[in-house]
Amino acid sequence: MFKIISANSIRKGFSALVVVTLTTLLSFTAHAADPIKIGAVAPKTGPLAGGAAVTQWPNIELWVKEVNARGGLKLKDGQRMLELIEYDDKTNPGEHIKAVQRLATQDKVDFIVAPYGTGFNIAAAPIYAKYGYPQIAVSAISDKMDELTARYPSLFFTLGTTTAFVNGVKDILAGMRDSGKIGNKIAMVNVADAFGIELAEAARPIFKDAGFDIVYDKSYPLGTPDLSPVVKGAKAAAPDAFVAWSYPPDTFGLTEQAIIEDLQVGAYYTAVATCFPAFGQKFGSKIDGVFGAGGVNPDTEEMQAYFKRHKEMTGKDADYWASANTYVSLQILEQAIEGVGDVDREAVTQYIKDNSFDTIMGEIKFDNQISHKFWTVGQWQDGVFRGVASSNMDGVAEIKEKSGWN
Amino acid sequence: MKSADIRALVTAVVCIVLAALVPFVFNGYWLSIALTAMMYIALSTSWALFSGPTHYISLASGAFFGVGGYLVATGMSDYNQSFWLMMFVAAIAATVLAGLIGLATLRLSGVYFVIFTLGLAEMIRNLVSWVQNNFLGSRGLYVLTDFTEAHIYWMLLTVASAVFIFGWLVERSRLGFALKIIGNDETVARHVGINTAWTKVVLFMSTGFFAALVGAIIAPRYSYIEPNLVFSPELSFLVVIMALLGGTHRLWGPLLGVIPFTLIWEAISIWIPNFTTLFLGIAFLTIVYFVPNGFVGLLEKTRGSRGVKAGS
Amino acid sequence: MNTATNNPGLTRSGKPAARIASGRTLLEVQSVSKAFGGLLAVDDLSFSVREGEVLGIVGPNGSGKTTVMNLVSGVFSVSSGEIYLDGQDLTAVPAHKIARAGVARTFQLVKVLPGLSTIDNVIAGAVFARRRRWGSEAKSHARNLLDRVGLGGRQTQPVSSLTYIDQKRVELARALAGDPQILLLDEWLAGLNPSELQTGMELVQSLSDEGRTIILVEHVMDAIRSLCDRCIVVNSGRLIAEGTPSAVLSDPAVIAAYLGEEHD
Amino acid sequence: MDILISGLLLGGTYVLIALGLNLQYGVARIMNLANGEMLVLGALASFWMFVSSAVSPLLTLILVIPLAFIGNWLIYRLLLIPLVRRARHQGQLEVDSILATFGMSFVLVGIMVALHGEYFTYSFLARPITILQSTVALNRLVAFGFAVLIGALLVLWLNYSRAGMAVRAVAVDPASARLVGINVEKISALAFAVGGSVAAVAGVLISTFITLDASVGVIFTMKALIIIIMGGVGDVRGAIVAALILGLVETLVATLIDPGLTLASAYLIFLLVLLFKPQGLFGRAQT
Repeated sequence: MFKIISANSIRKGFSALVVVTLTTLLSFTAHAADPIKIGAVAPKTGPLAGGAAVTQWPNIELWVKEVNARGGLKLKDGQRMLELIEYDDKTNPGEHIKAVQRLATQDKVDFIVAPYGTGFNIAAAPIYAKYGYPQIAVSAISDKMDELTARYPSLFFTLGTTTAFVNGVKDILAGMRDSGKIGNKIAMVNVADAFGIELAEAARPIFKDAGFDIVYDKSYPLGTPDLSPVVKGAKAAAPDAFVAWSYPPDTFGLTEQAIIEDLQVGAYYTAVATCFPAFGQKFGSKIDGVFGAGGVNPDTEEMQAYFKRHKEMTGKDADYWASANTYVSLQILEQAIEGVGDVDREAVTQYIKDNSFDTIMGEIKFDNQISHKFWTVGQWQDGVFRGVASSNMDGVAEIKEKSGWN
Repeated sequence: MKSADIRALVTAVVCIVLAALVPFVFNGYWLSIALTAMMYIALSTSWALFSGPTHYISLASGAFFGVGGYLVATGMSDYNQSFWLMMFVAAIAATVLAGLIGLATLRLSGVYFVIFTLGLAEMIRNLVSWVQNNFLGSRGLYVLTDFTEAHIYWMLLTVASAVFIFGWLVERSRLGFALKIIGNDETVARHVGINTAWTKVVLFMSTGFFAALVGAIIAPRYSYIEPNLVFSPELSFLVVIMALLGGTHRLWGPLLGVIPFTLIWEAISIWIPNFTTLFLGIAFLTIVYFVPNGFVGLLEKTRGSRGVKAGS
Repeated sequence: MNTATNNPGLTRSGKPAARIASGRTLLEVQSVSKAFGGLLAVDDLSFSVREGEVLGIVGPNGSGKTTVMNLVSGVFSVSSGEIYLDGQDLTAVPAHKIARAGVARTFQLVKVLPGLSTIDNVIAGAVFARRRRWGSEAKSHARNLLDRVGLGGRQTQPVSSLTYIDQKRVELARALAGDPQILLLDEWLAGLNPSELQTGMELVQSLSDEGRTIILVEHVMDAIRSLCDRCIVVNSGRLIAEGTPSAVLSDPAVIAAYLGEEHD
Repeated sequence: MDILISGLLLGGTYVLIALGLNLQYGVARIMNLANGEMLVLGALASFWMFVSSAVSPLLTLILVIPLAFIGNWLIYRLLLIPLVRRARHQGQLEVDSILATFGMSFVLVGIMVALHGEYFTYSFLARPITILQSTVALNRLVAFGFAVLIGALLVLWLNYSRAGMAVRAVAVDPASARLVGINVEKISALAFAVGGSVAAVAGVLISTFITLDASVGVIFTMKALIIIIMGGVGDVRGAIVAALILGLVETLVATLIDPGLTLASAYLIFLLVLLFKPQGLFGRAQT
């Protein structure tokens, strides 16, 4: 008897739950006096969560707090505060799409912060386009930008193409070679996932055309626990430069192994997460001279102020690359909304296309929805990760020679 | 055909027609929930066709799903093939793959099978990534089509309906009867003349086929395929859990698991976006502890107890 | 009934000895050995069974009787030696093919299919074995067999609710359902009370009367004496005696083998 | 030589990963899918102590071992015993424990994400050290040392103590163990708790040389399952040997063939072992 009762009560409880869900879902309606609703979907769990926790979420938090601290966005009919609605996409494209649908059709948010990660930006692009949300993609690099922007009229790219990235690295290495600092032998490794395969594939002909000899070219699976064979293999090939198209956990792992193995190369490059503050904290002075993807010019007043505010408001350090870009994308959105003076998404999208924006990274404007102003390579120099190669950025730092792993 | 069969058939047709109308009534968010549910209905039901009677817990759904998505992506992106051709190729490839895996592993006892299939998605992901990296090369796997969510939903509905029809046919066939016997006692099954290995392999191949189809259909929705995301161990678990939550000894059991699970999942994602995983876990444990025999079990128990009451 | 009822109406005593003696050899077991690790469970064993014959296999516990059954029905493959059924080589053939060739068996510890109804348990034996039936044909066949073993009218009952002997009857009906050429009964009479034993023996007797070929592994010596045409005695996996039940059971070697063991 | 040493060190890591689950699954019969999360939790504790108060991971161990023991003991007593009791047969317990521990793994991931959503990375003993002309990281060597120590302690405990004997008896056959007067539930709880603390210890040690995050546990669970199946369920020596073999093969493939094939090769050996020795390298033949 007890069992039957409990089964029934569970059933009742469950149907109650469903009813509550439905009513909650249906009860949102927008009022004119409401704050501007900003939606954000990015991973809080899953493989990309670690990166999003550094680059994406703190900047959203920072931006919303800042705007609200100064009384909201200035629109034609007065100031309006921001209200943030955030969802975890669990690093699952299906979940992401569902959450964006929910933001668009249920929460009826006014704007959505672009997703975190290349795959997610592309997966969500059709929905952004369908509902006309401007999507200022930050953490996405692709060689199909032209095709994608033609397809999705509200999609903007800010971080550069795969080829630009590889060219950045190539230029640095070629410059070092031509000035006699390194020879022409490159050891190249990549993580065998979409990102790494794409970059390695792009890099092979570019490096060869630049007269480099790729003496070691291997991939390793995502989640490899021991990267010492990779570093040992690269070392055995006696390269002058080491280039790794790597993801966060292995960026750390490769560098640790390189230090252990005392990999002596004139240029050492790891891709994503080299710019993370945690990278600097972990390795301290040992990584002086290490190259990585991205970069900033930390000397400008705006950047310094940004770093300070980031630390104060979120309790975390900004990274030395995409954090600033993410913040910039929000600044662009903010200026476009204020420029239009309304939450009219179509007008805002058009405004972004037509205008230039004054950001912490200087003036940004879009050419066919693509910004050509971004950092490609940075280098750790005395505890700061400085941009040393870029597309149209000011304040490119001089390359510092790397002297071992001390 | 018995009257009960006819009634079931009519119910099924009505359900399918109603389901097909969903995109006309709901758009956007509810459609994307329906789409997710439809995907899991197809996956969990085909999973239960094999695992229900045989009690082999297969965690291979993620692997076959991944094969589907990955082949469609690489075919369309790197070789300019049509979506339809690649969908077909993917389904066949996954079926063959399931056959090989089945032949190799279905002789093993249950636990080994569970663990092997758990790692299968990882192994295939590693292998295809390696092949792609070293021999094929890729500048990103894009699946750019003009399909809308409604199109994808209808395709999934077609697959799900096919799974139900297949399941219904199997249940009435010698194959289904053989499976039932195997599930009861494999030794007896062999001694009444059932080729147990073959029977299990055939059914396992069907789960591979359907999971790859679903993966292929979902690929255009993802637009950009990362091996890391399509070969998802989490998907394998969710398929199992939804099926078990519903109940695996009825064809429509998994359906009863998928729908509430999707709704609970959604509710938690909305209410507690910062602690989704934590509360999903708690919801999960609640189900395991309080609904041990799945919703079908719960339903049959209530119905049974009512019957007893009426009789007394 | 479309079972092979060669000589309906003939009682056991009426079964012509000449027919058995002249019956062709159905099962031929030639120098079969089976080793488990270092243990030789069956050691160079040879025997044959003629069509229509009831052969008893006796021997003390652990002597390898059940192993012989398992070798014939394909649970294990032989370590060496050959097995032929009606001239067909069954050595190294998987169990389901042996079943399809016409070897049906019951199990020492009764094995029913607990999730199926009583009649489905019997149908299970009819669908995949030597003579295959499906649908209504299988159903009526199974119903007849249930009547035959004395379970008429209990078809829809869950098999798990049946008593031990009734489960044994179901198992027997299942074994018969595929029209086997040869029936292996592994201690089918064990664990029955005296009246059940009587019923059971009558049932086996009637099967024999139909002309069925049966191998009987049994501890119940009364059953051996009254049911078997011929007996082989195994001890430690070796054949130690062969002949009529009465001759064999009075063989000094056999008595020695059983010494210290209770022979009921 | 390089391969041998790197391979052994990696194998040592795998020993750490697998031993905990081996006890939990082999003895308590719980296929604990939250085992990897327990490991990551240990890593998080170590990271947190190191970064916030500069406490050496080796000191953190002293704190982690008893906490993990108590935590896992409670999990077994409160959450798993009901499942064990209601299971009518081994198969059902397997299904239930897969479901329940999968739920637990979600809960643990959720808690860890809330505590620290970023990568757990810090530098501890990341110094090169040369043994037999091969350069290795000191932190890996320390972890290897602990793997040897833990393995040895477990083998000694299982073979030479009363409790260990009971644990082995339960691992072989819970029903018979009950008949000879062993309190199976108590022993299972003990094994589960010891297994859990071994996993947490593994996490502390592994975090000194592998960068982890809150969601990464399932990878460790998977590796551990492969190893214990390869070694033979419930057999500590088997798990150790299988872990070392796996480490050696992965390093061998990574060095001589292609690092891209390491994980695939690990699966291949696993498959081969399953096909040719389904009871595992050291498993008892099943009858």
